[in-house]
Amino acid sequence: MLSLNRVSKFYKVGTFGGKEMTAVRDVSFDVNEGEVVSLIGESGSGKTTIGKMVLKLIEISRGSIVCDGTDVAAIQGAEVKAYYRHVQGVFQDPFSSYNPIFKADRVFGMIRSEFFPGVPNSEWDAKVDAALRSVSLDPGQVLNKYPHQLSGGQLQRLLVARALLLELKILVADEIISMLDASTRIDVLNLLAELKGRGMGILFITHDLSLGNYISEKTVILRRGTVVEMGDTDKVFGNPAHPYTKVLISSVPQLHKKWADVEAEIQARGGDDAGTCLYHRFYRPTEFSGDTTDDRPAMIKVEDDHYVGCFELGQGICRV
Amino acid sequence: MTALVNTEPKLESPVGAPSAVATVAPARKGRGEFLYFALRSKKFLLAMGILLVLIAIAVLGPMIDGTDPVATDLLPMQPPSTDPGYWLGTTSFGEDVFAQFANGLRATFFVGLLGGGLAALIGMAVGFTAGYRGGWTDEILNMLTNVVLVIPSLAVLIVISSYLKARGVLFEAVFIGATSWPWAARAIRAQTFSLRSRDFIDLAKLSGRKGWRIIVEEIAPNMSSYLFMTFILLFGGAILIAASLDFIGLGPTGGMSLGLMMFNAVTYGAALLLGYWWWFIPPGLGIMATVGALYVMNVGLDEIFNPKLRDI
Amino acid sequence: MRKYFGRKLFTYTLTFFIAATIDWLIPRFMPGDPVAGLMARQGALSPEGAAALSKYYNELFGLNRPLWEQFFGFWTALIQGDLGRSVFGHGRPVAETILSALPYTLALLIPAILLSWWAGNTFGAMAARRKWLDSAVLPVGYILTATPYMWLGLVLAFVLAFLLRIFPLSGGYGFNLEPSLTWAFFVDLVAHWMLPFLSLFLVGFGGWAIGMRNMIIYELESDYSRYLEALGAPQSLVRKYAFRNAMLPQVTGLALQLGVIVAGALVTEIVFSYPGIGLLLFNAIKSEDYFLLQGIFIFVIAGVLIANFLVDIAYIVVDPRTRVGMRGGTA
Amino acid sequence: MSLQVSDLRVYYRSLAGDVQALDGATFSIADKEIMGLAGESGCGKSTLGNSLIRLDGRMKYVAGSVTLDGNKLPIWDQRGMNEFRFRDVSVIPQYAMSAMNPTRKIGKMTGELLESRGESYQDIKPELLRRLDLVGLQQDVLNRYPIELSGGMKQRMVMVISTLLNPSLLIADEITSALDVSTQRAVAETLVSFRDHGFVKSMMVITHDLSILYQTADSILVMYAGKLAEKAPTATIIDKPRHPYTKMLISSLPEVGIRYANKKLAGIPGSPPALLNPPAGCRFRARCPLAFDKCVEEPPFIQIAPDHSVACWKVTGSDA
Repeated sequence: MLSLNRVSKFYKVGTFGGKEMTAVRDVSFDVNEGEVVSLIGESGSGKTTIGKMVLKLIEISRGSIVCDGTDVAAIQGAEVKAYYRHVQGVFQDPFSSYNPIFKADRVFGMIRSEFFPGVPNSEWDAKVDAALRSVSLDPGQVLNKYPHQLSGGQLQRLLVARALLLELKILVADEIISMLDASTRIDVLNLLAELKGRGMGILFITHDLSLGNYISEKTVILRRGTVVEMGDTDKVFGNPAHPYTKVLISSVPQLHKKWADVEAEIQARGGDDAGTCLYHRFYRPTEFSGDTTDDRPAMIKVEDDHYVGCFELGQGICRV
Repeated sequence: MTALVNTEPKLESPVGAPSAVATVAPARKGRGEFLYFALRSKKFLLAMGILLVLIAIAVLGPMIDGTDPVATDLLPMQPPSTDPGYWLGTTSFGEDVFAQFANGLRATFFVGLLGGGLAALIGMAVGFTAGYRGGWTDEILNMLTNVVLVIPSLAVLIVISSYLKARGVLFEAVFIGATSWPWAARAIRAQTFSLRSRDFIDLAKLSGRKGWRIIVEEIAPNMSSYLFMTFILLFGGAILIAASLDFIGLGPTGGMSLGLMMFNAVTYGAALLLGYWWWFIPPGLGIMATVGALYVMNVGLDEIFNPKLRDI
Repeated sequence: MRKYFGRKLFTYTLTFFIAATIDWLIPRFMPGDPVAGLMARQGALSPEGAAALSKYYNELFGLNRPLWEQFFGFWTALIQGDLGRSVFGHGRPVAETILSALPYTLALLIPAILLSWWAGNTFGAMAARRKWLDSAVLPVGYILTATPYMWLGLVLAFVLAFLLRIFPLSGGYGFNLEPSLTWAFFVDLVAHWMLPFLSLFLVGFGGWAIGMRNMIIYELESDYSRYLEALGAPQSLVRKYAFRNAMLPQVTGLALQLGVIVAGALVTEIVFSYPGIGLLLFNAIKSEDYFLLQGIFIFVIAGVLIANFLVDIAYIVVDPRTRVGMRGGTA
Repeated sequence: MSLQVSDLRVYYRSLAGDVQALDGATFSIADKEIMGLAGESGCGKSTLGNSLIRLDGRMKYVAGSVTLDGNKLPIWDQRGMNEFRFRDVSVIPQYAMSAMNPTRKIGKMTGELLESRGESYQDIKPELLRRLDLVGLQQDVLNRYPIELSGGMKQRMVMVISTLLNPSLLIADEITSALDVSTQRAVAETLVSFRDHGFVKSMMVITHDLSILYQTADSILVMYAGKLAEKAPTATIIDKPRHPYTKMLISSLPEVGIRYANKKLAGIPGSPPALLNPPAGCRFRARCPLAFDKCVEEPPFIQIAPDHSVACWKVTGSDA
């Protein structure tokens, strides 16, 4: 449904755009109906940039993003609005997502005035009511309130409800629970899982491996703008091929396993070849110019539904 | 006009201009809260009181008194007394100082409102556009701002004014407005920059909203207190520039202003040499009181809008 | 570093170019015929005199030549330091007239700017977070900074010169003295300098004191201050750091205020008939000496730009971070 | 016993009245103990941490006592506390990234700080260099400005500075929350090594992240809405918690290996009470599935096993 094909983002920096900085390089993956894809990376990995490119909030420098046959880079004006009817986002900070001086339900009002200008009041109210109930919110408790009168969890649910008012196909959820309290965040996460049950595709952006692991069918691991490993969640977590993935998995603090134990486990599973770049078993370094505009795939297949990128692009561990 | 502005991003102005930190994230609970704190802010009430008295003199003074400020039919060189027509004494030409003062105060408020208002509008237009659009637009507008910022506006005004034979208050206000906006533009640009990256702006775009509506409906209301305080500072600044211009003798031709009173007193009346203090003290005092009250009000407002600065 | 200065120099050059162009444009594009206007203000002239003067003005402005040629000529003359001749100065070259007044203005401006900045900052820093001092400095600061320069000058002159006769009322030195390198002349010079200096100093002082007070409160609440306090550092160290950091925006503030201070100096000189550029300007306006007027404009702009550049250099000296950023810090 | 806190109450002054952010805390930390202090935002954990070293402007000491190594700490007295700060109690603040004066070279700042406390920088410098080496910083950092260091480097630098005088108690306030997974682990392990090297005698690690505490802490104290809920050795808290809040909180946390498809986690419904005039009795009772009539009375924080204390009527018995 949503398909990214060798998407890159370069920024001009310096006074008159003298230098170029790469934020995202050659990222390709798909998000299908009823599927959660988690995009996992640390700060500076480019995960948020990818989310914003999908939402057409920033330009795509190279490559293409296609959603149901619509080329995101090419659309303009009314077409963008039509695109937003199907593709929406929810962001990290619930308090920054609301204009603090207006009531929180103004986010619904904006959707109404832009997308449903002719809808009569009663019909609209029913629609809002249904959307709120589907995110387990009591309309009486959340309507007509200012953002600071609501909790972070309520605010994020409201934003999901806002997206549900449209004919949503893809939801970009960028770190939407990282600022919520532990005791309530899991419920918002479960809500996303329920949405996929309704056939939506969800791009779940997070820095937290355990969250990605919990909710997603597919996992994409990013480092400094490039995909280092991706594929079926069980395969990526169960049989990590890229050294960076291994480092991540062994450093995420777990609740019932100490760091040292996790590390030992990964070692035991044959971590010896951590330095062998799988990519270059297929493409010898002499052939590899570093120029990624060639039509060679950015990733190679480890097993079905499991791909890994060059170790070198993932920062200098390539030993081939 | 002195150390008014400082466009460092953290604190916008030494003279208590809005502190950027809090105005961007106002813990607003509606108008009720504003009134609640406003009525408890001594600074705000004091400043408001002084301004109201001055406005009353400017508005009602000429209406009640009715004396022509440039009529020379009174006894000249009279010090202030309780006699009607001589409340603030007379000039060496036999004009009524009080009538001049009340009329001059009118002109002062007019220049301040119009000049400050215009500067605020230009500053907003430039600041919002540069801050919201970024990129090349920002580079160019920023350059323009910096250029106008370093040119002393009084110098330009002097050269232009000296070539004009007839000058009105309106002209003066417009030119002051057209040259005194840069610091405001800079400050608003910085604020817009920080608001632009907020998620609610992205959400408005995702709701199909477009550029200027986002500025007007999402960004500007969030800085409304900041914009108002900027206007107040520009208001005070415009008054001071006008006073200087008038004092050099390039003020409005015909009509009265506080700066012109001082110009007349010093240049034609030799008031200083003769000790006619009542001629030059009131106009300057009027300017000082107006501008001072505006500055103090600004600090008061900042404390009202910004919970961090409130005394606990 | 080179890039930073390059950018600054570019802005200042552009500013000077624009300002000078405005200066050139004004007489040409003001409503009405400037020469006719000038002639009208000359008052009674014999017909021959009028014709000669008209021809003189037309040639001077070069109004009979194409615009681009006029513009080019203007710049050539400007670069050669030729600003025309002053009517008020009885035909003396404008540049020379201005240069002779310049020392007085500089003698007023430089000490007033530096001392008020220093004293204001010191006072403001002392006042911050000290209850009684703060409640005294704050209102006084606001009153001073809201005071029009010329009015403060008038008040000072009235009280200290007219009533108390401590200082002379006007002039750069006594009428009975000739400029000479004697002690008596110097004392007289200082006595005349005192009041205009004081007016400029006091207004500036108020603004800087308030600015510093607000800045330092901000710094005292910053994370590094809290950290020092959490580790039990004495107030003297915390304040020392806060003061140094609060100075930095005050340096930037100085650059922004230069135009205003210079304007203040011009009107103050008029109050005291102090023979600097301000008084020259006043006389130029009164006698409609446009060459002088425009020459002063160019001088003031150039002065402000140079001063701005000096402040930029000073900022780099005081803020280590700019130097680090420029040599490309390793993040 | 290194630290003993008894019935400590610290409130926040606000316009509407006092916020009872820390309402009666009694616990102790033994020599060599790393105690984790966990809880959600607004539960009072940072208030507790701050009150042991420096009350900020809006915090008000109400009651209670703090004893460190047999000395009573005058925590209500800003000047009186100065003697103990740095030498006896020290802190790695939440804002470690911005804790150093931006316009002073780090070495110079450290020297001035030490001299101002009557210590000789020259005497301490060899030890300072050794510790820099230990945390993987080059000696050269002392000649740099904070802006020249990365976030992680600044954090490590502050860790070294704060512990230079070998304090008896170190408070580490949310120091891992802003970090990436891979740096998080390094910082947490460095903390433990500081204790092992004897740079600090005991430690209080404040965080909202229980899994980090599982990796580092010897014991965990869980707070809820300004009160202590449960304190026990780490393994006990994670594997056999007794307080209903602790139980529900831990069972809501996703971990690598737990998938929505296989095991749906649940959060705790509701939200904590406002601490301005909080309700009497157990503050968790509105969200607690076990709540019964006794819960309107305040449950005492009672030891139910060696080193294991709980504040819950269901656990301690209603006649306790």
